[in-house]
Amino acid sequence: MPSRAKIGAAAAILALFGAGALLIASEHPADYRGTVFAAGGPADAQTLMIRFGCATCHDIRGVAAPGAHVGPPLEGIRERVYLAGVLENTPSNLVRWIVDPRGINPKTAMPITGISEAQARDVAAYLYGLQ
Amino acid sequence: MSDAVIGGGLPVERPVRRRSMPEADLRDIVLGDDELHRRLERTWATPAGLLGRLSSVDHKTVGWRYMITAFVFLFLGGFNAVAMRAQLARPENKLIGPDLYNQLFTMHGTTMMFLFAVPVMQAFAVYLVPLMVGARNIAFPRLVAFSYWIYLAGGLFIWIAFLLNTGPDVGWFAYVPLSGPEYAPGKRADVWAQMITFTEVSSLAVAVATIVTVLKHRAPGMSLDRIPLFVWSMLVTSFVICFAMPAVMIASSCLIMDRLVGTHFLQSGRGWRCCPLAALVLVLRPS
Amino acid sequence: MPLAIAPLVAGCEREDRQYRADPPLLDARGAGRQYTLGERYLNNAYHLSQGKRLYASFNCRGCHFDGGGGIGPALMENRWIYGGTIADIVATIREGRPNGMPSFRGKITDEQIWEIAAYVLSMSGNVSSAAAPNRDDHMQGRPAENRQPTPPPPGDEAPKLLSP
Amino acid sequence: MVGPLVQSALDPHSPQGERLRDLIWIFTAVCGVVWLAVMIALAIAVWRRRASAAPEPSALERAAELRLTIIVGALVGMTAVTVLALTGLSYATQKRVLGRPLAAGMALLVTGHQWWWEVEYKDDEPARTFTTANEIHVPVGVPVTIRLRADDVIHSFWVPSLMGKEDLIPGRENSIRFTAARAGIYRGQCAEFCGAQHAHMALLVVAQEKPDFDAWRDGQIRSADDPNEPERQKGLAAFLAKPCVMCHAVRGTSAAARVGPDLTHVGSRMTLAAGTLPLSRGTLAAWLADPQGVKPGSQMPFVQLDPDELNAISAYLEGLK
Repeated sequence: MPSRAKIGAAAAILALFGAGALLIASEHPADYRGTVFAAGGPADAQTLMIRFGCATCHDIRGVAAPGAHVGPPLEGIRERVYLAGVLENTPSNLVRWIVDPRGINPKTAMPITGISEAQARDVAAYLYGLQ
Repeated sequence: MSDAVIGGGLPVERPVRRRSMPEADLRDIVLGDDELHRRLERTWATPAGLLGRLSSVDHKTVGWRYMITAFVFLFLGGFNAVAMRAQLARPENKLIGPDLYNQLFTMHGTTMMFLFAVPVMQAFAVYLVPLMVGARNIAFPRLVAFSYWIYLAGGLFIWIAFLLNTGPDVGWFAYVPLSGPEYAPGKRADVWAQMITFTEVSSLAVAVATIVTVLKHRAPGMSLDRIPLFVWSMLVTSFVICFAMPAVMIASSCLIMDRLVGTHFLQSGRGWRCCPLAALVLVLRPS
Repeated sequence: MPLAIAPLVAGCEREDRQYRADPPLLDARGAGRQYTLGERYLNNAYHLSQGKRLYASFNCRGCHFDGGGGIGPALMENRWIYGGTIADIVATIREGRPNGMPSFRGKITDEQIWEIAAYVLSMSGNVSSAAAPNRDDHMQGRPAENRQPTPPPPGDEAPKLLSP
Repeated sequence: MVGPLVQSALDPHSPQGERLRDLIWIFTAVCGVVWLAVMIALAIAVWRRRASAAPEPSALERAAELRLTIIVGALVGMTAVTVLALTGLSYATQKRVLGRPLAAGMALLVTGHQWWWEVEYKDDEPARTFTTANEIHVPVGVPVTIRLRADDVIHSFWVPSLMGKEDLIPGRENSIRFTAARAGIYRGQCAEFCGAQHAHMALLVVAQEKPDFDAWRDGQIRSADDPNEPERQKGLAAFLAKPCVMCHAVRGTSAAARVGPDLTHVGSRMTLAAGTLPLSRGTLAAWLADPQGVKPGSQMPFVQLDPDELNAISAYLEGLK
């Protein structure tokens, strides 16, 4: 018969595993598969960044997308001084850049994705929210 | 009758054999009980030293080793499962790449089926069946010891390969043509097929030993309808193994021949075609 | 023991699958400047087997067949008109050669050219045998006997179709 | 975009799927009852005390022995009947779902590749056949027969809300039938492990009303329009000059290879790279810029493009509606 201590230890280990699993599952980023095709589905910043391909080139926390190594990660964008090396870092400039990057810097590889200005504002707000 | 002293070993056949032997000797019925005991002790004792202990043929030792090894592999397979679950905890997780993930789940399936499920059942058979039918040891003890070592070799082989990033990545059922030479480059699928051959040889040997133990080494008076239910189940399972595993072995051998020697058992000619032998691989089909 | 471990470690590198070369690396390999980078392709089972697939896809077979040559020179032997290093072969594929070899510059990506060149070298046994891909089924001049259509037995009017 | 994605065998949208769902629930119920009975019997056996601590070996009693024999025999008989009944049910369902070829309706040919789906719409009139990829449109209420082939390894075609699985085996041809009962978008997935990117081998089945479907089909039969805007014209020129044409086809241009997906109307599809990405100009550019980063191991190679070419080609492809 196993002793109480052993049973306690086993329970503690199980609890630890459970807590770890909860921790992993709690930060559950948006999954695009169920949402991007939905008519009238959520149009939050995360879904927008998947639909317009932002998250495919850039590493953006909280957005689940296959990660290509094309653009820089967008962590801590609000601490930066210049955007893309050409613009002062202000919210309106970020929105301008997201909507029409090639209008600002014709040499950039960042495409004009067809995102509207209102949507770009949502995306910019999300990006500035990232610490 | 002095056979009782010898224990359940070989008492039944004795009168027949005695008739065919020359009168000279080899008969131990003239020996005293003490001398008999000493001789038996010497015959069945585990030799001294490391080499001696490793070459033990006692079914309890071998069965115990089998069990421990199988549970170590269970643990390793479980570790694979934990890694996979961690990857699947979030969509588009970047913890494990697709290449390593495929190796992980192939290793998980292979380990659980061929290095745990079959061997652990046979481990219990090796340990318990001789005790339950009242035999001194399992039939063909050396063969059983050999089967343990070859099982260990197979397990180490595939796990070392996995640790060196050469783990199989074609699924534990290894269908052709995905596991064939065209779509599974490198040595990964070769390692898998070779490991299958190792473990199948081992499980076949144990199955044969179990069947012979149950059918021929029962204690006097223990008729087949009086053997414990566990022994029955092991007997039936062993027969199943005897019929099923050779097919698996042939399939894995065909696979490795196709890959290494360029034969055309499982694929052929222009345009891949399911040849009848491919049906053997379906023995491994999970669903 | 170290002797036993060494080949295992070597095997490890062979199986490393880097699906995409980093762009600066790709550029550095232009026109045979970087001879040593060829090792990455020559000893890697994955790249060799990709090269084999591409050799068929881009119809190298049309002239060189399965290495035996025909319209183009043979690739199975060790005689090279324009040099037999992987960089030479890459240059041959990319830039073309007189008397028929077309230039594939801009038609096949650089990475794929290196993979094909590595496969071409494997035909003459110039790569690690532990990484080399299998010989092709297409090497067989005709289908194996058990694959050939069954001839109708004499006197039987309607031929039976045995193939599925 | 007609509605949310559906991907569940328990939420069928076709008569075939409904039969399978019924089968799933019948099996679950029967097996659940059996499991419960076994667990109750086990609990009784565990909790019931023995008559005495050291029982006498039971003497042979004719009546008791007979009773036990009858009980065990009955249980074995019931087990056999249950198993046979479930097997029969399973066969019957399979026969109803797959057995009879559908008389009229639409015929499709789906070919599995590593790791995408090629879809050919067959028609008696050769000019009305066309090829697309990773997206199947069907009219609601019309029986559809899909012939299944594989180009390289074994795949399995599975759209859970519409039908059961069917394998695609190289050198063989299988077929599967279904009739979409309601309009909607149904997600399907390769269900047989087929290599590195098995997980990213999805497809969408779009069930539309007949007029919508006919309009879609007429659009797909057309060749690609010539681009009008300067950027898209540059894109076409770059597309034709780059290795793209070695694998892809755009009807109406000189690109006519059949190795990769047909791109004639790629802009009209909802997904890119077999369900890996939603299709938009941004995702097209990302996919062109680094296919091996998005889908490691896929057959789409990394092509070096300068930013202008990248933008021009993605603009051109997005405009291929």
